[in-house]
Amino acid sequence: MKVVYFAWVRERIGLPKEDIATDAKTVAELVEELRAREERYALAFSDLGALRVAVDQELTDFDASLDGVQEVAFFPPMTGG
Amino acid sequence: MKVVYFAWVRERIGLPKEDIATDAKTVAELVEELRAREERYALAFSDLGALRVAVDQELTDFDASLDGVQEVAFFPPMTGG
Amino acid sequence: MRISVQAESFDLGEEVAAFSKEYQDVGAVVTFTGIVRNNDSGTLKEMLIEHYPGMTEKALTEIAERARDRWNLSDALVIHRHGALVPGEMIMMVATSARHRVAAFEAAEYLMDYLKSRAPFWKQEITNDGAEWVAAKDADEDALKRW
Amino acid sequence: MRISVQAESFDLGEEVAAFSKEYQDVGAVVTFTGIVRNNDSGTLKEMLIEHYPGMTEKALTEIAERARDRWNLSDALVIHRHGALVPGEMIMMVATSARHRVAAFEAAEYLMDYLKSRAPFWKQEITNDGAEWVAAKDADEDALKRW
Repeated sequence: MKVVYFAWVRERIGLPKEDIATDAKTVAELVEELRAREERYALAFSDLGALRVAVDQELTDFDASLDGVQEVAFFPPMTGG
Repeated sequence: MKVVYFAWVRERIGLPKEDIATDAKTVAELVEELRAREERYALAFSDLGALRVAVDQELTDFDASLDGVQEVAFFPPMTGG
Repeated sequence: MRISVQAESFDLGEEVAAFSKEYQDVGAVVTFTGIVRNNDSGTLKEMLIEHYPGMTEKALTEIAERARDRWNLSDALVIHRHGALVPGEMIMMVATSARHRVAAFEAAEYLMDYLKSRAPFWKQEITNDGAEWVAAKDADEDALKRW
Repeated sequence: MRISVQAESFDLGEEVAAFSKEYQDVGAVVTFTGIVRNNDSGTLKEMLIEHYPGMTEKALTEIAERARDRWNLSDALVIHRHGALVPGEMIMMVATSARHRVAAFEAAEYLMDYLKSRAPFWKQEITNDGAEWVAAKDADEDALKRW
């Protein structure tokens, strides 16, 4: 599964994207796996309220299923316009 | 006093402006004088609710004073934009 | 602040470009352009716009100054044509610039709402059936209550 | 309907002129332009705009389609830049055209409100003190409740 990061999430984790092999069934489970990896992940995912997630380029919630999903993205609230 | 007419008020009265010597103290008194003149004036001023008035180029009410006024304008509700 | 009452057409692109050229503490520019729309049966030949020379300029200036003061605008522009126009032609435009988007939007809507019912213009539609004065809409008068 | 996500600058005047060229049953055109505004102390050197290629275009298209359907727009345009911009530069614009002014205004405000909080862009401000991510505002999230 391709996992991508933007803005300060990208900066904290230290890379813009990576391929991750996971059995996580939901975004929340994937977040738990990432948090357990290393301090920089734990830091990036320390406050889910400050994060947004997109699954296959659609905004969704942390309880979204990862069934058949190819790309998950984590980022702060958007500031367009 | 200069009296000017616009849109269908001008059409009904048949002229765009005229000089009128009057002792009317208010717009309403001037309207009464005009109505008494001729049928075309009576027709133009038959429904004051469908008319607007400006005194010296400022929108006002029919009870406005004519003291020191140089120009009175009668017209239908405006349709700008 | 520029107010223009004119018979000539205007170039929206050029006006917008000129209006947006000088930035000082501006984050948002809003423009509105009014266009002669054909009637539902497509029979409109011409729209004649009559106005009250002298009062028109005064009324537009007052409306624009009130908008500028209320929303702390950096600038405002009003162009309104009079005379004979055909469907598709631009009748008028307003532009507002401000620090933030809400101020620029609200000020432009305020300008439009007041232009509709408080600037001395009258429209007449010419079709094969003759000429008819456009009646003021209650909705346009009601729109002023918002402000 | 045109959606463009681009690094290059755009010419507001030309875009507006092109957008307003084809009139079919249009009485009102509204445009909004967002400009890089300096901070209060005037120390902003650059604004860096990051985005999510692929998702950005999808999100903008969805937002514009929803606006078009809801207000029965004749047309809509969204241009949004990414990359490094300096104060005074135009970041983005939207344009809407409709039969009546209220629809054109509301649709443009809807586009802006959704662009602010639902299109995957992130802004970073560069000053001599370093780089700082622009935080999303509660007011921008609240603005969506209107719709």
